[in-house]
Amino acid sequence: MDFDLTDDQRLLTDSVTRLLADQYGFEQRKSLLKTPMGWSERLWSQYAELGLLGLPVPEEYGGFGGGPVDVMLLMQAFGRHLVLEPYLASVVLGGTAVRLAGDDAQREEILSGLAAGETKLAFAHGERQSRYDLTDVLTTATPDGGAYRLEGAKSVVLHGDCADRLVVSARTAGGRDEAEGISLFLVDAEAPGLARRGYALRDGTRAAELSLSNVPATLLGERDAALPVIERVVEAGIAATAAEVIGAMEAMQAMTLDYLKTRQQFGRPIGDNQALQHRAAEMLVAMEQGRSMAMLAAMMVEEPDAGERARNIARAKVGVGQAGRFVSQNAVQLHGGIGMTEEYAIGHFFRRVMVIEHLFGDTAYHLDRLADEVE
Amino acid sequence: MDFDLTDDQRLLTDSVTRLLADQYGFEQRKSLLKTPMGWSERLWSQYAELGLLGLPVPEEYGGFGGGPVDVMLLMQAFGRHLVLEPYLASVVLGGTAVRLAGDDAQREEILSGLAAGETKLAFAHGERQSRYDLTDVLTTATPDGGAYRLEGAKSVVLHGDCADRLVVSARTAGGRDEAEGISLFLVDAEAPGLARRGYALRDGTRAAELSLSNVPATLLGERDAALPVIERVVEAGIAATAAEVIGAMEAMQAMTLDYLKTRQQFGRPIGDNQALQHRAAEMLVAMEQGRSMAMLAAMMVEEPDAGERARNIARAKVGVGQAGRFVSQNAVQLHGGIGMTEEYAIGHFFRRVMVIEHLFGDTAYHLDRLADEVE
Amino acid sequence: MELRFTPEEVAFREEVRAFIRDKLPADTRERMRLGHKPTKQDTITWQRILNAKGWAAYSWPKEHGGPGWSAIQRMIFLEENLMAPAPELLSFNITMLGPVLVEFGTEAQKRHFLPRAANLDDWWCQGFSEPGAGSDLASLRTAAVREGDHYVVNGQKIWTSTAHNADWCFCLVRTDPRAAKRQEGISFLLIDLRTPGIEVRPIISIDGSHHLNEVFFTDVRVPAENLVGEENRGWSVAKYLLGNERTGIARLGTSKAAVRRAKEVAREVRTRGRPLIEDRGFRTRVAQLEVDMKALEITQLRVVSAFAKSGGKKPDPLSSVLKIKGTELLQASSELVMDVGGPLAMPAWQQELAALANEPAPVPDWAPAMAPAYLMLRAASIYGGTNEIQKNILNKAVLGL
Amino acid sequence: MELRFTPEEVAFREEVRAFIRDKLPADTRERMRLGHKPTKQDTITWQRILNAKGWAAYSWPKEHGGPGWSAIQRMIFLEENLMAPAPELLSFNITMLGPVLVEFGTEAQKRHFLPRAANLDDWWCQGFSEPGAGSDLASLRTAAVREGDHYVVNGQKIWTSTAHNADWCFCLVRTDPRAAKRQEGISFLLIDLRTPGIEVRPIISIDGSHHLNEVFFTDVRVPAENLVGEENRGWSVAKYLLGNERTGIARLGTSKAAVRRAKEVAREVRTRGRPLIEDRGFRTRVAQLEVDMKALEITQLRVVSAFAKSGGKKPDPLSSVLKIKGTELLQASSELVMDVGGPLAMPAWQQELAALANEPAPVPDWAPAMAPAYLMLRAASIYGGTNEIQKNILNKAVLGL
Repeated sequence: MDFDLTDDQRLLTDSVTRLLADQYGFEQRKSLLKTPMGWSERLWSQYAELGLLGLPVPEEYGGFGGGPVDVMLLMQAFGRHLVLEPYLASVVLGGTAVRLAGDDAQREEILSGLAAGETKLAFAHGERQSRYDLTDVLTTATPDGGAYRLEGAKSVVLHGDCADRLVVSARTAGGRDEAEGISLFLVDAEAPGLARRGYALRDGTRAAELSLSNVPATLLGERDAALPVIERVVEAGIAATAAEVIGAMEAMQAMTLDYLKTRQQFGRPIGDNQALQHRAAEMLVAMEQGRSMAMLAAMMVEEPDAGERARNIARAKVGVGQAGRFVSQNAVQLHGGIGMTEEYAIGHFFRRVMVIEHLFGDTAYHLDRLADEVE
Repeated sequence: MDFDLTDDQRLLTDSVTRLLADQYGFEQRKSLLKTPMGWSERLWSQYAELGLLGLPVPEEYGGFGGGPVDVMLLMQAFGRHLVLEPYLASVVLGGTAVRLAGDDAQREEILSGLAAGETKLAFAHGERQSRYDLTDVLTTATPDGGAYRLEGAKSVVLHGDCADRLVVSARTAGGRDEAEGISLFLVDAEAPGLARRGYALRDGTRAAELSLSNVPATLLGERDAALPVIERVVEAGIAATAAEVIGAMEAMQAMTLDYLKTRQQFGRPIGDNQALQHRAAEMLVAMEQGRSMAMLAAMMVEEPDAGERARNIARAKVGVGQAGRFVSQNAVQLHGGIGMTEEYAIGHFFRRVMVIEHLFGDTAYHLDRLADEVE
Repeated sequence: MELRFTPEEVAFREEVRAFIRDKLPADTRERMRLGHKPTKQDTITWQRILNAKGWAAYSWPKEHGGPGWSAIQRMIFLEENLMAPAPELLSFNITMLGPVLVEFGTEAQKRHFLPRAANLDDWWCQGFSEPGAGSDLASLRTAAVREGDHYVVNGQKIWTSTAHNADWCFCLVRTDPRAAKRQEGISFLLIDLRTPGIEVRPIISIDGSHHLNEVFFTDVRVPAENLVGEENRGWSVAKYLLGNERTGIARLGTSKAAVRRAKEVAREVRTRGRPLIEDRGFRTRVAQLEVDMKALEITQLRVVSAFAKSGGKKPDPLSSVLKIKGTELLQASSELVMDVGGPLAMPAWQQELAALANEPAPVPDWAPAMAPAYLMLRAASIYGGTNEIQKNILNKAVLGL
Repeated sequence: MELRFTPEEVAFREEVRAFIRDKLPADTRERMRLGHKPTKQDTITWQRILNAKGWAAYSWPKEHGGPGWSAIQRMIFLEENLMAPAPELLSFNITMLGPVLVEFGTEAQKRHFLPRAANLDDWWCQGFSEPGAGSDLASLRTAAVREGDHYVVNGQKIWTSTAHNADWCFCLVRTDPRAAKRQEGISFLLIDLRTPGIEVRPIISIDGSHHLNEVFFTDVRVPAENLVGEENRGWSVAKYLLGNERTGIARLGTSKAAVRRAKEVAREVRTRGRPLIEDRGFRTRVAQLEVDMKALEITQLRVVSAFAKSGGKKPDPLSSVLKIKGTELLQASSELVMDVGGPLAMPAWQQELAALANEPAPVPDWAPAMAPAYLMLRAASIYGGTNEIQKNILNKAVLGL
């Protein structure tokens, strides 16, 4: 048990913190939001140069070979600045899927491209009807020579509009809700029959609806047995976004404290109100409890015992979800009217936390899973 | 819709308030607690003289013919003083059972005695294993000539130690959890085979464990079909104790405000702390919401539509239970150490509210019933 | 004490409900059923339908066009309107300006403005808040200097809801900057928004909607006859306005409609392999909200009755309880709706849908409206005196702390 | 950053668990399993067993009899002891008096008192609180006047836990009533409770138990050599004592044991026709508590590690987070236990059971202990600085508000 950063980790956070302080001011971010793509290719290249895109990629594929704690530190920094680039979608979700399921050639090709900033990935699993159920897959894959053809649709695919390669799940056997019979495929963004409609989520990050009509695809990993991989990809996503929420909470807490100290009302700073002071203290308590849960998630991503891993990551999702909701709602409340506006940063953090809570299963969903396991 | 008291109701509350202000100081109550019976025969006679024991008894049996609102007002006053006499057990529970299920002769005999203060009743339904399930009855009744013999045990029978006549439920048909097959019986306190072990609950009120071994009993109401009566008795109990909790909350709120205004710490009244002021305001909000729910319960006790009645009384139980828990916990908290002691009144109110929450189904129990009905 | 509605009250509710069912335009109804906000035209059309029926100025005295209802009837009417859900009456016109003019207005003001307000011929907005003022209203600085038969207004208002839709604005302005107390020296002015020198700038809210504005006044000339009440006594007018009957403050009908909507959609979406409506956690959450809404419904009846009993003179401090619980329920019910929406509630569909021509919408029809209310209603505990301020009011006015 | 326990730490936990399993006396174990408080003798016996193993003075320096554990080991040890559940070490002896004597005591005091405290040969209690003082400790008034080689003590202490069991009391007394600041002029005295002039009066708690006391001092003569630290500098001693390592402050093991107990009994009782353990609402409540306990467990590790890293010099202000969340969980878990108990938890069984001779108990064996912890733990958010005070501390020390 050791909560200190290694020298490498300190170096990592320092350089990322410097980069973002310099490049990711709120106004800079707002202009990015107004671009059609909604994020910066230039910064993406800088992330590649800094080795961030290869952070969790094994060294043999040109990566840094970092672990979940490194990703946690990075995502936390990203959360503080509401970074818009497709790191979660591409490196965490897509990258984890390829790393876990790909054969040597696939890993070599794709992960190297990922680390170098040449390939962007997306993870296309959720469907219109599936909500949070990982086994609710209706998209189908039919063998076609050595490859497959996909038919169906995928919904709210994070950064699915800009990815070069898509990891797509589809049924090769079984019916809706069955755990067996799901497979993963690699689909080229330019593949015939693939239509993508990109849009912004409420926090400004991008996603897409995919429609797949006889789309050529390559199997990624074992046929019919992709569910365990999908679960681990989702777990990696939960851990990464949990860290992002911590960063967002830190930023909101700092802004709120600043506002309480400077905003005058009835001739004194509103932070003189003990009721607001106590609220701030409760936000701190929630944030620290949430931070602990984000650490738990990071600690568990590589845990070999699947039950232990799933249980604790579900707990982290619940704990971080509740902390994030409490802190973000109160950050808006303590800011008053200005917290409700597009022009002010708090509302952006608020919406990022809201969107994250509704990715990978919301608080109620994971609490219900945990209730199953009470014994 | 009219929230004003009638003249009769004003008269009732005035006279009860005067009596209790005079006779039910905290020290007077403490001495009552130390007596073996745990309450005052003398006051019981005074209640009879004031017509309180006959309040909900039909006029033809010497009662006042009052309705649920009258009982609400009385119980609220009782709640303010933590009255120890067996009003709930005898008049509300026992009286309602006899009124609803008894034939003319039984009603004439028992309700007249009840109103006159000559007969005390108790309602013996719950069993060791039944917790809050009204259909979980294992005690059995076997016909014996024109009467019956009871065999079994009853648990936490409110004021079962002092009652002269007991209304006891038993199975005449069917098995555990079956709605059909439950009947009610009248049992004399002196009946052979009846053993009573009286004890105090945590709030100082009395209850008893009954064991029944071949006890002679008379059928009260329709055989095999007592469940609807039992439900209405319990509903009357919920409404009455809801009002009692309102009275208790009023008393706690008043004591807490007084304490906040007078208790000095760091050279000023602790009520100068805005955080404590806001807590007091939240207690007020909870109390007012609870008060509304106690009114709802009173309004619904005589509602003919059984589903509407059950649903709204369950809502009242939940609402009052939550309000009572919040107000009583915070009343203790704001009093600090002294609120934790037997010598000080707050802790007694706290425990009365706790005991009431665990009578007739607790908050979670009724919320679960309501969840069944969501549509 | 009689805690049930009288048969007359029950019949009245039925009448209101039937009227709304029959007369609410179909397109408005459908938009609102899906949880969207009404358009400007929806609001105007509906208020005029109600006004033709004699119901729009529901809280005004009969001689000024009110229907002469009891407090309970007013409450029933508002609740049914919210629950339908139908567009709300424009509160600036009906619950704010109207009663103020009835109490303080000149005959000419009454004659001209009241019927137009009832019929929404003029859309009013409220110019109270200023940058830096917030809950501390009395620190306002927008100046009005008397020059002949005009006031010349300079300054800035903020958080001005619907100013971009509005024709007129009732404003608090400082007419005597040297007054001894900050509350003195304030006046209440009616300002035509078409007057030169006024600029309305949008403030976009976190749900992406344009509802709020900044309003800038530069040498705006306002005829002196547009002063309401006496010069420098505008604070009393504002206090009267804010302390007015707050029947609708809890907006319970909106919460009820939201819970109903959540249940409808919960039948369409699944969780863990079954319809969400069958999920125990969801059902329990709904049951709890229904408990809290029932309690608030009765609390509201109590406050409304007590207010009516007092002759409508003294605002019940318990209306702060309505505000606190009402907004908590607005927020909790809109949160439920958002959670039911789940991932499909997260895209900012409104922009996407606006960009579509004849393509099929990439989303179920329920999805676009599941999150905006959650976002927008975070403001419910901020506007009209934050919930923290409401607790301060309870402390002072009820608890004596 | 390595967030998993080392193999050594895992092995250490196993060692502690095995020791407790093997050595905790069976009757103590059974009493505690059922949720009862340990008897005085339970506590003494168990502390002596731990002391014989070298574990009782777990936080003291090695040269004074401590085991030389790391902060993480200390935390593991405490948690396993609470979770067993086994009687807690007497904190007055181990976490309060011991470290104070190590830091401030004379050689003679150390030599005499430390081994006796570790072995519970002396049962200590704490004489800090006074009537009217509460959280405002510095307003204490109990006076100690130096007369030759004695102090003469007059005054009153209150909320003195276990004073009726105790042999000695460490007290804060006022030795200079004319000091400029209230914090000056206070001294830290060790008082033998058998000294003439001391009267201990019970305060019965709302769970019916005798745990607290008032202690009256009338012309009590205390040898001057029982002064700890300098005269009039007792405030620093007290601050050291209160700011000491608060590894155990969250008492998480107790919450864990309570949730475990609730689940055990939930298998035995029924609700709505099935075992309570199968009730979704119950399971969800447990799942939520397990989430919160897991979070607190990690927060605790973080605070303990940071404290250890700082060389144990500076109490982490985040320990207020441990206090707040720890007591919230103690209260929530004991509330769960009470709710599981239901109606059978409501009788004041302890009096009844005490009155029984050989009759069968009128109650399942789990019932009597289901409510007392709920009642008693309402104090958890009051003692040791109320949770409101903890929030003030966070505001000042962390948030700068």
